[in-house]
Amino acid sequence: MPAASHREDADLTTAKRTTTSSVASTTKSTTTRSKSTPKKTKGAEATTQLDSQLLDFYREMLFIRRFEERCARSYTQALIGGYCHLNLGEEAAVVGLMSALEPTDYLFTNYREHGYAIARNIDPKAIMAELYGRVDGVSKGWGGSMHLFDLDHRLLGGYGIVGGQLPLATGAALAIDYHRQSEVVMCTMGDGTTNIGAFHESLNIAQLWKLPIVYVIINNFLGMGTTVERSSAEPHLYKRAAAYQMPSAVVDGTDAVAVLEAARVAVASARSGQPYLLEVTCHRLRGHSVVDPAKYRSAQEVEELTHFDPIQLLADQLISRQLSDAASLEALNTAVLARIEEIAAFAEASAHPDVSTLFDYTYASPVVNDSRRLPGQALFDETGAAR
Amino acid sequence: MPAASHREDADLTTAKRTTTSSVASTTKSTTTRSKSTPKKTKGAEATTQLDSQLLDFYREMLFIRRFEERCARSYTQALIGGYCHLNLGEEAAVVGLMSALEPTDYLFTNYREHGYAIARNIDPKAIMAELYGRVDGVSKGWGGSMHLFDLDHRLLGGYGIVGGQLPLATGAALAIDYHRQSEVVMCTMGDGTTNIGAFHESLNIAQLWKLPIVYVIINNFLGMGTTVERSSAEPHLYKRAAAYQMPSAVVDGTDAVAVLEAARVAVASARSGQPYLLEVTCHRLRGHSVVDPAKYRSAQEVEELTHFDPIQLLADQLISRQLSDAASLEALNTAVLARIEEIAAFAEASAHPDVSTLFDYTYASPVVNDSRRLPGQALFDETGAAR
Amino acid sequence: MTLMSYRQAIHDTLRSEMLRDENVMLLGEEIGVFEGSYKITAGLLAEFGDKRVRDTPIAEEGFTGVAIGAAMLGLRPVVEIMTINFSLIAIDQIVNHAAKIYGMFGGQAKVPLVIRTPGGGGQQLGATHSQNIELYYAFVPGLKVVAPSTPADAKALMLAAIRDDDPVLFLENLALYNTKGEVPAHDEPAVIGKAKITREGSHLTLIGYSRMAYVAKKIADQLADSEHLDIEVIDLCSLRPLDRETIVNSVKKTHAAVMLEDDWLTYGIGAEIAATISDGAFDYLDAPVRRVAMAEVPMPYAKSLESAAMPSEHDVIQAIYQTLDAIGHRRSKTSPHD
Amino acid sequence: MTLMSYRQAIHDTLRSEMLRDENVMLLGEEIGVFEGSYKITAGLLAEFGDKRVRDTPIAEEGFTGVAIGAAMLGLRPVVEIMTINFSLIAIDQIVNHAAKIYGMFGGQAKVPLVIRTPGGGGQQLGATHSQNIELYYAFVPGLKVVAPSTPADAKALMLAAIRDDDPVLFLENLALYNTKGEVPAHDEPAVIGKAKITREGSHLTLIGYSRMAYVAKKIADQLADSEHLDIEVIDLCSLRPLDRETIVNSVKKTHAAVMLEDDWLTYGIGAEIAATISDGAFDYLDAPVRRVAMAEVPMPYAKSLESAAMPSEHDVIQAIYQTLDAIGHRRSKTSPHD
Ligand SMILES: Cc1ncc(C[n+]2csc(CCOP(=O)(O)OP(=O)(O)O)c2C)c(N)n1
Ligand SMILES: Cc1ncc(C[n+]2csc(CCOP(=O)(O)OP(=O)(O)O)c2C)c(N)n1
Ligand SMILES: [Mg+2]
Ligand SMILES: [Mg+2]
Repeated sequence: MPAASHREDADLTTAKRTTTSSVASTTKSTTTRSKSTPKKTKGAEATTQLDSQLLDFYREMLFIRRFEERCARSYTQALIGGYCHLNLGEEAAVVGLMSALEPTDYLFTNYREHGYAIARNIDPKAIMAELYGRVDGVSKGWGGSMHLFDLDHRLLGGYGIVGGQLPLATGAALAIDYHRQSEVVMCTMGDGTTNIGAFHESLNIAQLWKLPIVYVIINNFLGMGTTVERSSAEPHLYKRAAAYQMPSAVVDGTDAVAVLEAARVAVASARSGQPYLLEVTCHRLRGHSVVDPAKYRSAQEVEELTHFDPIQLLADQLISRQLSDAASLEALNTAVLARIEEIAAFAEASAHPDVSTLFDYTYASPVVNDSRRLPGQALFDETGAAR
Repeated sequence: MPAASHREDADLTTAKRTTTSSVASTTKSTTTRSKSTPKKTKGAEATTQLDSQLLDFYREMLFIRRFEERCARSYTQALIGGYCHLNLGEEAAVVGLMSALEPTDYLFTNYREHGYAIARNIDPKAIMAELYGRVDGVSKGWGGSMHLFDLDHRLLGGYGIVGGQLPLATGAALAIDYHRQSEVVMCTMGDGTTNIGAFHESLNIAQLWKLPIVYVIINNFLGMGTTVERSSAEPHLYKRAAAYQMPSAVVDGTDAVAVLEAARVAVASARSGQPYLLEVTCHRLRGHSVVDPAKYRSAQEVEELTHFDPIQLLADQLISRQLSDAASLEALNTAVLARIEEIAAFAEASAHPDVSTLFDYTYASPVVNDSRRLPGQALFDETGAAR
Repeated sequence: MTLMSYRQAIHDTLRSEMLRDENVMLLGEEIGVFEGSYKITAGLLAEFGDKRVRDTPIAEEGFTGVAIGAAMLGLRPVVEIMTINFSLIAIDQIVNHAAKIYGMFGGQAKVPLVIRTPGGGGQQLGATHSQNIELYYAFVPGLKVVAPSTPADAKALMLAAIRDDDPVLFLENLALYNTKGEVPAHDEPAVIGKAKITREGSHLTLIGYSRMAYVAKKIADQLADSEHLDIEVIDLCSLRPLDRETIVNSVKKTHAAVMLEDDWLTYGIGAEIAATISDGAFDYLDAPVRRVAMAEVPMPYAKSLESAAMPSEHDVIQAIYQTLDAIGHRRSKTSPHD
Repeated sequence: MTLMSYRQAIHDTLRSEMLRDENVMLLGEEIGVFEGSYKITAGLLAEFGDKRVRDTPIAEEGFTGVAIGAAMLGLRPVVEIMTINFSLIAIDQIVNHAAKIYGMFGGQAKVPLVIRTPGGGGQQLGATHSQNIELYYAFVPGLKVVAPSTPADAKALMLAAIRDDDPVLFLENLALYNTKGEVPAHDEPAVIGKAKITREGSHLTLIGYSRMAYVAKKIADQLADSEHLDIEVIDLCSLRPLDRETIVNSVKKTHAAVMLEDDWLTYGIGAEIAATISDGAFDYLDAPVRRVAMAEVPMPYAKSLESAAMPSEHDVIQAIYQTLDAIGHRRSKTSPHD
């Protein structure tokens, strides 16, 4: 969950609610089906707890939403460079998944990861500074939007090569297993990523060796512009786990509570040494990256997207169940926006990395004869020494 | 089936028989189960036909067996170089599979492919000459044991990179489909090969695009020394087709007739535009390659292998059903051995490729400034021209 | 002649070749419905249908191999690999299969395949998305590698690549897509394996390929105008085969060379160029061949660092002057052991 | 000192490092039950168990990536890729991940990983199994590439590689496995990035790495005995970082160099060596740097063709003599423009 720094705002009323869930386990599941089905909460205490969680989720999701929208703006202002992929539409999935992890668990993800970093409690200022390519960024400005990393919060990277994170995450799980530790690795990926070889090799190895890992497919039904049906011969992606005798499930990713519950089952399974594949369905509300106008979507399709906006859905729920009201949500929004401005200001004020640091991160071990030549320099200096 | 050149021998008696089959289709199969179940043959004519097929199979299998044994000897005599992987134990699978193909169908296979080349009717002299690295070899001596190729017989290659043939075969099927032709591609691989990324990517694409291809897993239960259980999280390999909604089946590969029937179903499916995965189980009677003493096998395991020797099984069947007798089989064996000697003599007499041909096959299109420098030559000749 | 962008030249040539030969078809990620990550294939799905313009799953190894196999049976696929960085997933199919099939089977099967892929840094895409690894393909006998720097060459080399019976890696460059130039109307393929002198001169030979050939020409023209320098510019055009004679003959005339490249210096493309010149023009060279290349770091995201890591125009000009100085210097002295 | 084979030296060092540090573990295809395709890991499964000696599925990309991820969490995996040819399937994990993780995330995670893999032709393994593609790794900042030619160096470099916090590609060679040499008992790691002068001399500098460093030393010793030639031999030992100064200083002394390599000439490792010498020893070099390298073809299977494609000892000796002749020739003349 996000750092206090951006959750200190707003004061929402609470009221009764029931959770719904849409988890469908596969037959191969070694975890019991019941664990992943909704629990009806009885008694005021439990209800209050759940209600407050729902409000927490809303705050966090809204924060991510506004953060991402700000990124889009900063990108068009050329304050952010490279590619920039947003979590718009994925916020419920993000918070549900991250809430299922212990702080000591590890996360490997892809280039669409700002929200995950936020939900892992990483300081959003450091995240934004990274997107701006500044020294205060989580990766000191070396990574950018696609490559957030924070060892302390055990976010072991966003990765820009589709599928690249899967073997790495599997290896991290091997290291945990090797040391008989109790952490779990979660490794997220997109739907399109299930078609690449690394997916197959990784899941097979994880199941063979019984590694503590949860693979999560964020199925937003699109690669860049290619639909799941046109890219995956088995479009029910969680079913692919059968090829490795791995338990799996699918859950509605617009419902944070459902995601949390499904993720808990998955994480518990992994922690007990049985890897797990969880598919989380949701909808990408905008283009693949900030610059993609998504012309391949029909007007009707775009229209329908509003029905899958997890923030809107949760706001409606909060209001209809009288857990909050329009004014409180608006107050929250105002507070969040103010906080985001601070964050953006911080990022913009942060220094650009100095050119003198260019050769600082090629190697971790001291090294002789490493090249430290700048592009304009001759290979040998005046004294005849090699650069 | 093998060329007349090596089947002209022996004259076996024929008698009644029934075929048995052990095909288990997966539920996903779009072809009907009945097609792959044994057909009881009634009436003398059909019986005779089947019986004579059984005898053909035996001749062909025995020929492959003796050919492979001769390869092992030639290898230890240093007449064959490189790696040399034999089909010993796989003969029934080879002849069953190849009999299901039309001469115009295509075959892609791996480095363990001498038997397939023989069963595709390629002149065994040209095969042996290839293993000897001579000009009369199917690949003119450029390929060796792992890289047999014959365009006329539509063997589009043995390949030495595990899994390398899968995307290629899939592409050949695409070309067939592109031209709306009716050929089918068969692509064989080992059990260990199902764990590599190319397997996943290829099957997914084939099913997505409904390509006319049959993937065949020759499951001999071992990679080099690694068992299927230790390498494949789903050891029932045909079940992996489910990850692509592809129909699949498994068949006992020590039974040539069962293999033929299962392969016919698979080929028919592919020809109708539904790719298919067929697992054929059999046992590798010797080491992974000629030089492997297979120490990782227990004495008991080695002992038990004799029960899975398809040649022995078929000989027993022929005799017990009075389709042949010991003397006839022995006569056949003698004839085959004589023929193999001729083949080896041919190979040994064939010329070594001349060094002047070294640069003949780098490119198919004429090319300027291609390097034709021999290792000892300077980059520029005396006139200053580049080599 | 028509003025058009490098992007347009590639697009138009793909289109005209598809019209000419129905065995030419396109394969790649997001080339159809999405119209290509860099919009090279815009409109072609609508025009030719999904048989000839095929969106693939994200499976570089798979779809590249599929194209190779299809080529073995006579199709002439043009594969798009979204950026050259992703080609590392497909490289086994390219190097161990496409490059080997003709030779390994004794000349029985041809692989008439084109792999289009852009390289180039400078877009703040970070370490994994900013590499220039054409070296990996230029190193391999059995492959041909071409790297046009102008719209006209893009057209001529694309025509040649598609009509060639061997696998050709066609290197594009993100920074060139929007550059413009005159493109002839006729369909005259280039000769793969030939370099081009894009500017004649006598003071020094400036060599580049892809983006750096563009930069070389631009700077040479500038320096001619502003400083009356007479620099000869060579655009390699083809990295394999490599046209050593054009390079060496130029240096025999100018006595000095500067090599520009966007890849890392050590073991980069320029190493072969420098070695070739130092060998073939040994008696003519008056100063070491100067290489201007990337700093040897994983490319940082931050603009300040990325700019420092990449060769700038200033770097190029400085290298030219220093080399000219060295020639002048040397011309008046003898070397220590002479 | 103990006389042992190159194979034994690697085996023993792996074993002693596993005894020293329980984070050292082995991963690869057939390294356990099968005891390794080339038997480097024989006996280690029995001694250390399957937690520390792990047979993997045939999935080079997967298990190499697994090792990288495990290294990020503090294990020190030593991966065996059966031959360097198969590394092409894993190269995305090596180049886009192992080499990038330290830099791309601003120095937060180290990747203390060793990838052991043999190169080498000459075994009639054909086009896809006979390649020398260490260039692909030597080209990449973020990786270190070492290539020992003797059992003693194999030990010292393996110690250094395992104890290094960066990903190290450890190049072995099929033809060296059975060669023997004295190996010291002490555990003294080599310094990665340093070349070695394995024979001092003044007539000419002969350079190689891996098998070709072995050949270089052997031939120089022979020619010293039989012809009283005094050849200096450099074993590069490390391809990245590259020890340019040792090379250049040697040539400043000898005025001539011959580079031996088992890879293809164009863009091969020797291109950088030749370019480096031609630059750094420009004023000292009396003849072009001669490169002895593979013919540029997909390696044929047939023995007659394979032998013709690979550099022979005769080729090396001839290159040495021709270079010595050229020096003599040049010493008595001036070059055309001097
Ligand atoms: C190996 C590789 N191929 C292609 C790309 C280009 N690319 C970046 S994101 C993407 C689509 C991924 O789709 P999906 O896995 O569904 O994730 P999403 O972006 O929808 O979250 C592609 C093709 C890449 N980065 N890496
Ligand atoms: C990519 C790759 N990795 C490893 C090897 C080495 N190798 C050759 S055969 C083999 C085992 C293959 O096992 P399987 O697929 O079961 O086929 P089989 O040999 O049993 O017929 C291995 C690991 C290779 N040739 N290519
Ligand atoms: Mg997606
Ligand atoms: Mg097997």
